[in-house]
Amino acid sequence: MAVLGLYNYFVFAVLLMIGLYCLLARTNIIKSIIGLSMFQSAVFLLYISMDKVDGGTAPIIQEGVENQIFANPLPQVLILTAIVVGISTTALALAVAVRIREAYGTIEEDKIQEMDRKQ
Amino acid sequence: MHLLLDILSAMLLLSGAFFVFVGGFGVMRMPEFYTRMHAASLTDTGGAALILFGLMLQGGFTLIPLKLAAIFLFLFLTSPTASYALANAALLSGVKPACRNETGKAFPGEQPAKPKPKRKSASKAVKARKSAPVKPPAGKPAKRPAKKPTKKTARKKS
Amino acid sequence: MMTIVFSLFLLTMLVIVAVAILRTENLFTAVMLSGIFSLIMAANFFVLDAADVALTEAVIGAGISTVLFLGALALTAEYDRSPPVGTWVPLLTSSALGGVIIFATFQAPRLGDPSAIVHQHVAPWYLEKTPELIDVPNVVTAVLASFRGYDTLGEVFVVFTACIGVMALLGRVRPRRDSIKEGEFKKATDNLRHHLIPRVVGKMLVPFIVLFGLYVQFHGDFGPGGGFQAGALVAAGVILYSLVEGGVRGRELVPEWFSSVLVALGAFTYTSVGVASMLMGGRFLDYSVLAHDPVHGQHLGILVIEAGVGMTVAGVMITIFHAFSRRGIR
Amino acid sequence: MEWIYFVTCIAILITMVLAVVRGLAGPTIFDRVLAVNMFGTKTVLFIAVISFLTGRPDFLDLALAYALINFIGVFAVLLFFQSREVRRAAEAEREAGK
Repeated sequence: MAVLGLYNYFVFAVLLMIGLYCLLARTNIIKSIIGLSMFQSAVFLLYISMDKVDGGTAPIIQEGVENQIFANPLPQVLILTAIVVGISTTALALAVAVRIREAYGTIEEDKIQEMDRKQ
Repeated sequence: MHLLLDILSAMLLLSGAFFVFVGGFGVMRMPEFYTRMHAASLTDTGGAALILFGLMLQGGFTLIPLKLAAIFLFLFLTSPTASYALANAALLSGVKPACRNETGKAFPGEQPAKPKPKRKSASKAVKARKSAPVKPPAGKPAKRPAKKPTKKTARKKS
Repeated sequence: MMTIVFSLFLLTMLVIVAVAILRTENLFTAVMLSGIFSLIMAANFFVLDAADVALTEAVIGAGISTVLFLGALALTAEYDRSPPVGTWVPLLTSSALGGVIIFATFQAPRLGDPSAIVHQHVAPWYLEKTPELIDVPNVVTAVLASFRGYDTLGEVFVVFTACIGVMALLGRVRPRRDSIKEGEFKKATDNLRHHLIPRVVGKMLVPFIVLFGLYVQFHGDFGPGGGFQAGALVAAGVILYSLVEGGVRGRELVPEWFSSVLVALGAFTYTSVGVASMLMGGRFLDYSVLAHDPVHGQHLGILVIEAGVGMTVAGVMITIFHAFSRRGIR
Repeated sequence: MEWIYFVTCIAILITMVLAVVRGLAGPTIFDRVLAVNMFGTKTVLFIAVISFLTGRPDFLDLALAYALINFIGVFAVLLFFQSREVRRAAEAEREAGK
């Protein structure tokens, strides 16, 4: 049971490392961007796991809600904005990838380096 | 009265859950793409409708049944449209619906889609890589095509 | 208990899907699987009591992320041709790091522990003081817009900067140099107008999506929602219209000058609220001075800055989408 | 009533697992798109049932957002495949011109 309570953190670590591996091992730029966004999602998962309180509910205070234990609003605020920032930065990265494809004709890092060396 | 509503909505919810589950099972076990889509799109509307009606009975006289009705309406509109778009995309890129031939043995359509031969395809490697990531069950005898995924689930869930 | 059962299901699926994304060579498959990934993530956020975050992830992940990735794939390549060499060093590095992190998590408080340090610091204060100082039911909105207004201002400007970056990279379109006819190219790549059912249903749903976006914008004080989600929803409506009717008509509906003005106007609105509160004798982004009653001032301030956030996010998403869709292949 | 919600949730979760299996197994890419689409519908239902299970049915807004947004991705897929031939031809031309 105690280990199950830590399961979110284990999944966080595994996802983080899958994202990192994707960034390091794959030379395809789009794949690296997908890995980067997985890395981001892992961090989101960590923060949101922290906000949970036993028996709590989402921090929206209403008349009819009986139990007055609320989840922690702070990580939610941070991640809410981070998701929107994440998609914007991902779009920026994709734009860079598109320009690289137009300039080099490929989005494989090793081929791009090869071309650069030839010049 | 309250008990009656509860029983009714429990029946609706459980039958909805059953339908949804059957749809998922169909998507996993059906032999080729179009039949899978049939299973998915039917239960997407049917099972979803049952579950949402079951929840509506629990909502009382508030905004909640209205919201559920809106969800139902939008699902009812979007889910078949998505199915249409998907089937169209599949047909456009040359996935053929499978038909049993006279001997009743083969499902030709369950082969993974190959690019049309007459297309002046630029990328030769594409053909070879078409289904590279996960080995499709296409290489197996056509009798029990969905066998392999089943085994895989059993392994992953354990 | 329930949370743990649901989390077990969802998180295990998450890891399996992540591994599959890593292994696949087909980038289209990877994008589709990352769609599933973000859906699982949103369901998981909802299970963990983060309704606002789940709504954001839902709108961004389902509506915008897939479209952007597919747009980028159409302009680059569909297959990952990474050579399988040199995978040992990254594998060792990442598994060693992962081991260290997992080892460190044994010190962490278990999920939902009420005595964890995060729940002791400022969070109880926010929960206690929000009804008194700001008086909006949604504490997340209160913290986002008022208590941590500086932070949100920073995030808005990050989004703004990313938008400028995309415009700088993809903004200028040179004429096509290959010989495929422009009209033929446009017809195939630009719209779904000859598909009757998507066209009818899609166009019918656009007003509902925008209406729902406005509801989320102005209901954000009372339920899950706010400027970020609303902006993304409105942008999703415009993106849907542009997909169905073609980028040209989409740009007629929301011209590019308009969406870029929207981006700047939103950031300007946010900042000018801060300046206004300074001029009226308070500190930067201290809304209490905006009206006679401090609580009313807070309401007013939150309303205006949420509108600013919504404008910026909607403008940024629409601008980015237009930038990708206008870029032909060359 | 609680346990009925719970059973429904579990059934939906198992269906999600089946959809994920289809998404991973393929074999064609359209099976994966189908899995995504189906998974989206199941997420709508899951969120709707769970908001009743936790006693906060006012969170149905999320499910509504999903129901409205979920199919945009499939339209993008249709457009992607519709333009594929033209893109391939353009790519071939580019390769030839190089």
